[in-house]
Amino acid sequence: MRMPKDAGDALDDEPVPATIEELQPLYRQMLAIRRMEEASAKAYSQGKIGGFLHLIIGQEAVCVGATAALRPDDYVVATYRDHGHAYAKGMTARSMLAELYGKKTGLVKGLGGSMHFFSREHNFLGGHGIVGGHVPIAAGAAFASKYRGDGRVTLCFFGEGASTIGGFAEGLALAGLWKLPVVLICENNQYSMGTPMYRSLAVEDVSMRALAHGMARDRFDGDDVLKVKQRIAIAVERARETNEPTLVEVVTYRFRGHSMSDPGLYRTKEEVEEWKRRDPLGRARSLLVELGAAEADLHALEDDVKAEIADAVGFAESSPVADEYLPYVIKE
Amino acid sequence: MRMPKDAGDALDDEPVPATIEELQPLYRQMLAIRRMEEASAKAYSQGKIGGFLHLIIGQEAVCVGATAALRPDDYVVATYRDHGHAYAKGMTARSMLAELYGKKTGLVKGLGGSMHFFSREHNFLGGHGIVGGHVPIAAGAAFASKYRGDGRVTLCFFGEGASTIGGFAEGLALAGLWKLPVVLICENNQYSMGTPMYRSLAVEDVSMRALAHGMARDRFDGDDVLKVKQRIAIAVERARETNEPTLVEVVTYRFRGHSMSDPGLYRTKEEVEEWKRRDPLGRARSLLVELGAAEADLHALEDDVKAEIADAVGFAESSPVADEYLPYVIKE
Amino acid sequence: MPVISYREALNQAMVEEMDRDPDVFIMGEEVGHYQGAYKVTQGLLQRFSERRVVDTPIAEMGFAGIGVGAAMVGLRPIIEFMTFNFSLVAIDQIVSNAAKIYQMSGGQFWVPIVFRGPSGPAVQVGSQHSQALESFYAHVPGLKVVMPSTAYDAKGLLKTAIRDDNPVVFMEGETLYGTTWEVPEDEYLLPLGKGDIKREGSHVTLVAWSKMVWTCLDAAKVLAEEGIEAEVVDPRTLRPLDTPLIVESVKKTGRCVIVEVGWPHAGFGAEVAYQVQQHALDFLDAPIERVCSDDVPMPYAKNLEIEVQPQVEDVIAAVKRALYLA
Amino acid sequence: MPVISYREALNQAMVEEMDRDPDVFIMGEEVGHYQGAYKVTQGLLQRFSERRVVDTPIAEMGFAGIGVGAAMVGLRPIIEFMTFNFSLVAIDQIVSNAAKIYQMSGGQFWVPIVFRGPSGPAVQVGSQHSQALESFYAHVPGLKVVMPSTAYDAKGLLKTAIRDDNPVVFMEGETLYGTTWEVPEDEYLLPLGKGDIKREGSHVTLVAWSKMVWTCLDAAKVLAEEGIEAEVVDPRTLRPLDTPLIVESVKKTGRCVIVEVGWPHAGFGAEVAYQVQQHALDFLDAPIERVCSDDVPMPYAKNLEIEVQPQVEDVIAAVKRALYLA
Ligand SMILES: Cc1ncc(C[n+]2csc(CCOP(=O)(O)OP(=O)(O)O)c2C)c(N)n1
Ligand SMILES: Cc1ncc(C[n+]2csc(CCOP(=O)(O)OP(=O)(O)O)c2C)c(N)n1
Ligand SMILES: [Mg+2]
Ligand SMILES: [Mg+2]
Repeated sequence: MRMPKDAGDALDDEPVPATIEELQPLYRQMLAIRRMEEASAKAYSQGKIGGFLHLIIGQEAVCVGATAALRPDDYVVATYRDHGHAYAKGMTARSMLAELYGKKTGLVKGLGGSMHFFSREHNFLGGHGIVGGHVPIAAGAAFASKYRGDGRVTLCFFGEGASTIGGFAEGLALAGLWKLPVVLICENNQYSMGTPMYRSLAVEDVSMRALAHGMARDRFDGDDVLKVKQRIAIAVERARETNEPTLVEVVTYRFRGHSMSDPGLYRTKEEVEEWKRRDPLGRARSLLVELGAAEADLHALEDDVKAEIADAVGFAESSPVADEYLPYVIKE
Repeated sequence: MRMPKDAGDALDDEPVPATIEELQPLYRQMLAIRRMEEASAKAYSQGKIGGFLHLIIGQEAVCVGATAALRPDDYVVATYRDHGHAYAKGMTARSMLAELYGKKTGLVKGLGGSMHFFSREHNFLGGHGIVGGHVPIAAGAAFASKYRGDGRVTLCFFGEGASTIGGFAEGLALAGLWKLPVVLICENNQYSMGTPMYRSLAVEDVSMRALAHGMARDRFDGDDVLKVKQRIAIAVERARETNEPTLVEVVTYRFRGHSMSDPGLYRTKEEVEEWKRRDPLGRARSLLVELGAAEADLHALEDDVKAEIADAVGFAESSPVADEYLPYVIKE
Repeated sequence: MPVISYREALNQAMVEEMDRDPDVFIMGEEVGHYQGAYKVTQGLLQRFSERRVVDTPIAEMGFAGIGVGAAMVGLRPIIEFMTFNFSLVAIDQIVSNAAKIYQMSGGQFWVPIVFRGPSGPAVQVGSQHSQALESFYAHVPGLKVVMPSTAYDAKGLLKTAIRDDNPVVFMEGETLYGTTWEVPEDEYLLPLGKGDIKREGSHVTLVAWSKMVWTCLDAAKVLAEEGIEAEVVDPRTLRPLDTPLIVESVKKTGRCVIVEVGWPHAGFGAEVAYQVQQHALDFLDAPIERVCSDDVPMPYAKNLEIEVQPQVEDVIAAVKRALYLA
Repeated sequence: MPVISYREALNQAMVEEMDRDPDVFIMGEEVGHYQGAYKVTQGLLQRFSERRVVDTPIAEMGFAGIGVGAAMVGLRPIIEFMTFNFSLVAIDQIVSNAAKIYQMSGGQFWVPIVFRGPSGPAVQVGSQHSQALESFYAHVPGLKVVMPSTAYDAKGLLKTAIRDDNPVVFMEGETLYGTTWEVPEDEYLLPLGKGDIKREGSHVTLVAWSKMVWTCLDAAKVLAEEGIEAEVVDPRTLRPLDTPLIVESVKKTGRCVIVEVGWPHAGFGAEVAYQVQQHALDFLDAPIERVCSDDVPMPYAKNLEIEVQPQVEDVIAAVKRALYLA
């Protein structure tokens, strides 16, 4: 398994305080995301979903843990790999699957597809397709919060591959200079498409970028959903109380290819298997059992998730196709 | 005088070894640059030169000292504030003044003007007008040197204001990742146009950007021409021997406005006067005298410079106007 | 009616809109303490404080994107590019984000933002600083593109642009800042998408925007001395384009000369020509002529710079070609 | 003659030129170890090693600029954009640097570089990934812009582009990679600036490039059944444009329909229309028609995506309008 050069601190196993009450809903969210993505992968292979489909499977703890640290009025800005973030922020599996199917009932009326989930109701400022281009947008939402003093915080997610692009650098610099209440979360999943970190980064610790901007930083294991929640909460509070931004790097791994069209030949089966042993869902479930959760309760939860996703697939299948786009070009 | 927050190390007064032989030609270059720029300022106010004219007066030690550390086949890439760099790299005052006058005999045939000096003969890859846009170009020249193994080194100059733009960030990241033989020299002259450093940089030490890219860095007083030469020589040797890039920040000050159209109202007379006491020319001349240079020799040198610039002005004045541009759009 | 400069008109528009709506703010390089690189934002910092007049570092992509994000959540940013040449490092934010978010979000988020600044060649600033990029922005659905030629138009259109819920690319003429025009003291707004006849005439239609309107008016004066009455149509916005106004004029005159300061090939003038021939082919007594800068990067030398750009004589010559007088 | 795919043709062009000239190298995201996001660079890394097949981080502005710098000192870079949508973050390097350095340096430095990659809408990839930006690049003096429609053209033009001493923007059809055409085994080069008649006909001229050539050929087949013979003119390069070829065809047919996959307003088709009316007004029996995508960001849903883009029926309808049959 290839690890970041100084992953020691990042992959520490310091336990964080855990209760069933806190963990179980997070586990449920992660599971729903995974089942939803599995369902969409299936639909994709049946030709019912088209275009690019970037699955987050393996990384669920990051979006779920981080979003759990937010208030509903806080903003989230994500990449094209946005299903998990959207679900964690409150969007329904129905609306998302319908979107993937290109249906009128989709989250964005069938206009955006997998990469472009948005929800005004949930303060979800989008899934974005241009690598790094959304980081300034997140800084902008945070700028607005500071301008208004509304106490909101913005979370911005991006990959380690995005850390080399100018949009990220400029968003980071401005957030640092102006002290904007944003938490920049690098989901370091070891690869940008087929490129392993060591071919894209001279220093395999993205959080170090914070140093040159006088910005707080953190770096930790992203497969432990409670750890993510608790550490992101610190950054969120920092932003809320002092407007200070934080650059956070969470170390994780995607189990699937970059998108559905990527067979992922650039890594070995062993490597993938090794990381799967750190599966955030498995870890959370074991911990729940350890904490005394009843198997029956967990099964009930799992059945419930199954039903939710089956319902969502049915909804997507039976919804009418998208039927208009002209009204959504220029706002009158 | 406003100083960078941690300027201590930068503005140390550690003396560097000095001899008349080494210093005198550098003093001559600095003086010629200053006289040439004064002549161009005069011509500008007479309407003989148009457009933007960014003078480097006060910063002569940087371009002169740094370029002195090069071989003739090494490359230099500069900004719009490029007169000093061009002269130091070997271009004549005649060709430069004629260019400013928009004459056929100009360095680039009257097509580029003050901001766009280029010389193939001198491996001078241009003055560039888009802030930060030339940093990747410098990395590209260095890439070519590494590709060919030709042992050349590229110097790239830019301002501290450029350090927030994406072009710089990407050039830096790629140079660091691929270990390209380039020395990135930030001429920190305290201002980007009317913006003092504290309004553009969260951390007033641009060289810190190197840390996140595993790159060597240095930071020092840029008004001591010998120090510049000796410290840049270290970075140049590093690049030549190992291909390793260096990010260098030199602390300096421009005595004039950003360009001829900037009255510089954003800083006090006292501040400017304070910095003028560190005038690199004055310092070099005093040191020459201290080292035993004869006043008569210095006067002769100064007269010689005066004659050189007067001749160049005459040449520019009497040259025919630029007369063609069509052949220089597409190379046949 | 007071006569004020184009620069003051823009300044007044921003002051009035910032007074009216606390969500409007301006952001850009040197807009505050320096009072604007071209002094368009003079006095704004003093009036509205650093909160609403935001000096930025050199990071166009970053602050353009900050504007987009702030606009998505309800602010109304005015983003100043020191010149539109520098918008090229930020164009992705305009084209991929600002223009598309309303659509990508299925109408849930819109982006009420103005990107403004000087555009087109100034004087002897060389090829990297002398570009007329309007055809880029005019091409992109989701944007509106405004290019006022007079102080009056500048004020009324900028106020409307600031109130518009869509991203507006507002390109000012760098060499127009000092030009003056009558501007009423009472508040007024001008609609985007409506052109204006700057001079009536019956023999030939000149279509021009921004600075070239002035060149056309000068040419029209000379032509009038020879008995040729040119109608000067200023579309004022290039997207949406007031095609009917242009077409009606050409139907009347039967001749059309398009004058633009940019490069010819795939310039915006081509779109005007397409529309004219599409809607008025049978009325055309001569091919549509185009007067543009030469198809070259702008040289520095003064004499060459003049040679490259459309001059009054070039417009006159084109009119004569269109009238078969040459 | 062997029949190979457009993808293979491009691959052969690069292999041959890299074999021929050690200064040619390729750089871009996933061009090496991954064998190309669209497999156009398949096998190159194995053949030429990491020195000449350079995988980059995600930093288009950076590596495009590295290409420009390397080209200035004599290398001949091929810069692959994963798609041309991502060229927007690098466009300043192309427009402000690559296109202008020959001029700014008074002819001392030139920039022999190819920027290539897929362009135009693919299938259901949404608005940020479905843009046809050729009119941007075609506008800029100092650049050449190539948009081949067939494997044969792709190979011959790419080889020429790599040998050209100027920056060439080489836009490939993402949906053409799998299409096949006869390609000779012997080396050949095709000149930039020369168009090609893809089908002869006498009743109407269809002007189209890249993928739309295929749409036009399909439409021409249907039209032929109705006795309408369409001539399909493929300019192949948009800058320089083979205006004479287009004009001659329109002079023969008297009707012109331009078909492009991009947005209409200020699209490249407008330039074609300008040239046609300028040089053949008296030959036009009907207004020049244009068939484009709708003037909207591309929706994701399959049915809407088809609705938005020019289809064979749309071309047929436009031809009938031009023939006053509708
Ligand atoms: C500017 C730009 N360049 C290239 C791409 C193509 N692309 C999409 S995702 C991706 C890899 C991103 O990697 P990373 O940032 O690590 O995120 P991950 O996909 O691993 O979540 C690339 C190269 C793009 N969308 N935008
Ligand atoms: C992308 C871009 N934005 C803005 C400008 C306008 N501009 C020219 S120089 C300058 C200030 C640069 O400051 P710095 O980098 O510190 O260099 P200095 O002028 O002090 O040498 C600005 C904002 C530009 N040329 N390019
Ligand atoms: Mg990644
Ligand atoms: Mg500076």
